Amino acid sequence: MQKINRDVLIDRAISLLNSGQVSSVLGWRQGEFFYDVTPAVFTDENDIRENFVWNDFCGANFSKYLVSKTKASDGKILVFLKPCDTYSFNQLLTEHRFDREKVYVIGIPCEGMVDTGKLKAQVGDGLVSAQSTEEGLLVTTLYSDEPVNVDIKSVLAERCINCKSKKHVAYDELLGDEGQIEDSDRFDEVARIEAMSPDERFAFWQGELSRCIRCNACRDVCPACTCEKCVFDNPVSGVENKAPVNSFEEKMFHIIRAFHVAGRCTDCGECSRVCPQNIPLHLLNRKFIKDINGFYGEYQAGECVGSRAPLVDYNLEDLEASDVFEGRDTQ
Amino acid sequence: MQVNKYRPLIVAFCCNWCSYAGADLAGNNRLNYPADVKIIRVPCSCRVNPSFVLRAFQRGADGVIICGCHPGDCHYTSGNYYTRRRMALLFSMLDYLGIERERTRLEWVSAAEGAKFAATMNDFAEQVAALGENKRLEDLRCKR
Amino acid sequence: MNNRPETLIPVIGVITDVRIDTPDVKTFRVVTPDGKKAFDHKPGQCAMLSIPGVGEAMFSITSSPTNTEFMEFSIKKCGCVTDWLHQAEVGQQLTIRGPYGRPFPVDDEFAGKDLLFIAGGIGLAPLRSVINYCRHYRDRYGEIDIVYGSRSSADLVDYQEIIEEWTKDTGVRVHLTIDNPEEGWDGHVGFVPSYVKELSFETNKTAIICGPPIMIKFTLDAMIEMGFAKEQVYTTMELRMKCGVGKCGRCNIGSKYVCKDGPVFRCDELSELPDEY
Amino acid sequence: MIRKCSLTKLNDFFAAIAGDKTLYIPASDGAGGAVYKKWDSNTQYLDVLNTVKSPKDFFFPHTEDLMEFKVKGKNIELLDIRQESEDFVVFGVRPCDVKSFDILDRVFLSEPVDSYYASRREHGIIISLACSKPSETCFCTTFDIDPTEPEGDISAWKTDDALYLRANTEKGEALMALVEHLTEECDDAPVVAQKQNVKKILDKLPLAGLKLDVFGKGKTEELFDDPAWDTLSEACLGCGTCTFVCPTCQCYDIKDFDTGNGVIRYRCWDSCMFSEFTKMAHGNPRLTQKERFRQRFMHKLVYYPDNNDGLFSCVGCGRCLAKCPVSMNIAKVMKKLGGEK
Repeated sequence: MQKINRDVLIDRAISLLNSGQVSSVLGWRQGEFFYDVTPAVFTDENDIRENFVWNDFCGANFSKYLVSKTKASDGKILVFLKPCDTYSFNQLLTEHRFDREKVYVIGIPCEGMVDTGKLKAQVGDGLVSAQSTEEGLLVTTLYSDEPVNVDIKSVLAERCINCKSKKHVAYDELLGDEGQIEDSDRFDEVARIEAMSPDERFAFWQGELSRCIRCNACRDVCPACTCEKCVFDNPVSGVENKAPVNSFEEKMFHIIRAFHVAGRCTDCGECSRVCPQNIPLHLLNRKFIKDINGFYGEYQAGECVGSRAPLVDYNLEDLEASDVFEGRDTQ
Repeated sequence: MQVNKYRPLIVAFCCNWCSYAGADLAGNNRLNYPADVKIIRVPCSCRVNPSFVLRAFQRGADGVIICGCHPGDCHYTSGNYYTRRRMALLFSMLDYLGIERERTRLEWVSAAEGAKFAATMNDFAEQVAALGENKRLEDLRCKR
Repeated sequence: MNNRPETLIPVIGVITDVRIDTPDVKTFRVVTPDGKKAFDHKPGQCAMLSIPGVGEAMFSITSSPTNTEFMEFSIKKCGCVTDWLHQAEVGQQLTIRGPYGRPFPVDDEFAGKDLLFIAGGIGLAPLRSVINYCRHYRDRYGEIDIVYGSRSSADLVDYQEIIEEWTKDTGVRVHLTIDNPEEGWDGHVGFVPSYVKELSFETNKTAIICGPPIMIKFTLDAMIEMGFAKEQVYTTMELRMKCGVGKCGRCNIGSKYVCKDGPVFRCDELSELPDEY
Repeated sequence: MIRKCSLTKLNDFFAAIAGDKTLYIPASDGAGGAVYKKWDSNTQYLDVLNTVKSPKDFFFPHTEDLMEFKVKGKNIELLDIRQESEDFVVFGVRPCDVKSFDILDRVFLSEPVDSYYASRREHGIIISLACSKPSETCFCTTFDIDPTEPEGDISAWKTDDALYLRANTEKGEALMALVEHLTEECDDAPVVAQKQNVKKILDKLPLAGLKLDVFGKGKTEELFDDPAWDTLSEACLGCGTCTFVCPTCQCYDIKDFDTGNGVIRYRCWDSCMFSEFTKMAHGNPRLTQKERFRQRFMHKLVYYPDNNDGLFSCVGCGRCLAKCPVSMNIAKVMKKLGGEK
């Protein structure tokens, strides 16, 4: 259950809208079911009262929308950001992707978001309703006579289980309590893969990446992917392709995409959330983050505005490429 | 005489200001290095985008080596420092995906180091030859 | 399998002549390797030309169907495929498939009518096949007026043919115009839409317009003002295409596919479609 | 006439078919989803409602090579690499997906026939499977599809203990002969019972009342400039998820790949949601995501019906509802434009 109630958000949004401080509100719109919320721009008080939602299914990170929405709007935009979203927000500001003056940020605490896939795996298909309780969710389905009690921890998204920070690194106003940078086990899975033999690693990634359908959802949702024209869409780039023709193309796309955001990826986990094939794409990004931390010192993208990303920086004493594998002799 | 001995195809990206001249020097000094090494001249080692490395593998390379100026000697002051970080991360990522780490290398070779150039290429070619054909980053279409 | 017909599989063509028309337009003559015309077509139809490895693109066939020996394509240099074609030499092979699209109704609606052709720039390319078809069967049509404008005299496509052949035909009047005055040009100067108005044609003519979208728009406005009905005016469209047969799904305007329901549209048909072209 | 095969013999049933023809069945993709896999004795049948990707792949693959060229100097040699498809069987195709083949047929089998598609279609044998547990995302009934009465060469119903089979076509009859020793004649009471149960669920589905009134033939003018497109499309990322999981999306791109020793011309799925879908040298008629978003839904709900006697190009399988990264989908579009929300 989220600590802040939807009504608190709605009241703030409406009062800011009515006072003219903001001209629109970027928030989550109720869908057909309890879980399919859509990012939306609200400008109308009644619309907000009726359709604005804040619950355990509001996973979408709004930061990237600010790039296009601030361009399209003359007035200020109110945006609600969860702690992990604020990192993407800062990173986009660092890269001068939108005008900070046009945004009013309300930070909201987050208790983690539910992965609907996990929920379905647990209670079965045919989800009808879900009610948040102290410990979890009370879910009804088309095929169960009684509501099923679901432990929230068992259905949280991977990125929320391994939440790196509940601290807001950017806001104009904070609702509720400020959180802390968390001790997270987010690199454990990376370490587990590193510990495999090369053959196992190859088989693991071959299996995962071969499911890719090249829908580009990971790229299009990624707050770090804000190029006007992606190399993979550009016919003269030499690497343009829109089909997972074979295992090479699948690897090419995902390696290069992860590399392009290396050092700028805040580990918000949107790529894995949106992947229709459930490819654990965050494990590629986290590998880069882990390596960067290990090779060049701890660095968290988006922690502060204006920091220099590790790949556009260097030290005279940097590790040599040949020393990368030192101490890692799994062959 | 052994026929059809497997010969690896090696792509070497060489910086125009150092290792490319180093290769020249190796040639002038009649130093041998394998003919399987195909040199691509780049204005600076930092011109080598990670996608170039992958493209080389796609097009049939069995090993890719990037040669640049020694740290501190970059013609553009700092290009090779960026290369160092990029390639360290890229090589580590390729390894993470289960691609043999011996297929990639970054070396600093100056224009005066013809001997080092030849030795590096000999060593790298041998290392790659020991691995055999690149199967993990191949594009079967290019082998038709 | 190989006995199943497949429209996506082209035939090989050879460029047998390259004519430089303007600084950015060249006309290519294409035949099959054994010297024949690749296929028959009707005026206004298109063909897919491709260079393997570069890409495939749709071009209108500029030569008249009455030419049974070869096909010609007037091509402006503006993208990947056209850039490549512009550096191609005589003898270069390419692939060609077609013909695609609905042709101009030269044997039905046009028959017996006075025809007014209006073209701007490279817009003459698709009209040239109709004009030459009508000239060939001169007795089937009434008077023919051709208004053709371009940025400058150097940009007039097929200038030679216009001067040496078209103007000498009986009952064919050619009205040339260029956008800006230049030395040695004693013809009309001005944009096509206003020139059309100046010429104040009888409104019983059937008109065929092709050119840049903005020119078509203003010319059409001018003609409606002059008293033409949309039903009298034809134009030909162009959108991105991949298959040429209404399957790849990208050249639609509303529910019409330009590749198979067009490229020739009557303006009243066009105004029923959504404004997305 | 209905025959049944005990579920204890399901593997023998698969083996009998696979002994004669290549067989594909839904199996786990290892990540919580399902995928059609080629059957071998290790393949475990996965009883799921829908596979992540639709079975349109079997007839209209995600990518396929069309032809090859060898280029020498100014000369081009064209190689026709087409090969007649071999007979294959797809088991477990849901009623909505079976209907999607009809929608694809009208595109690919209309003149000029697409020989690549036609060959596979002629050699494919479909064993459909009626739905016993529809999901909340299902709305096939909106498009007059009966999820309890699937089409296909053989229709199948799966109960707790048996698979009930009915051949609908000659191809189906021939396949039934292959498994005759594993099946027995039976009455259809269990099937009828299952149908009744499912009908009850169908009435309870959240999207059961989805209406089509405002869509269909000749509705372009009413719908094209509807202001709702602005708000509907505002969250759209422009990715191709909906398109690529959709059983009826059929747009494709033709591209050339230079292998270094020849050129392969291949075809791959394309999406009208992609920014460069209609991009030309001189510009793009669909400049913003709104136009591209509108195109996809107008195509399914208006343009396709315009060209195909009112048939809609959506089968209500619910894949896009489940997979869209921003949860914007055809059901929401239909409700909004229908004035419901």
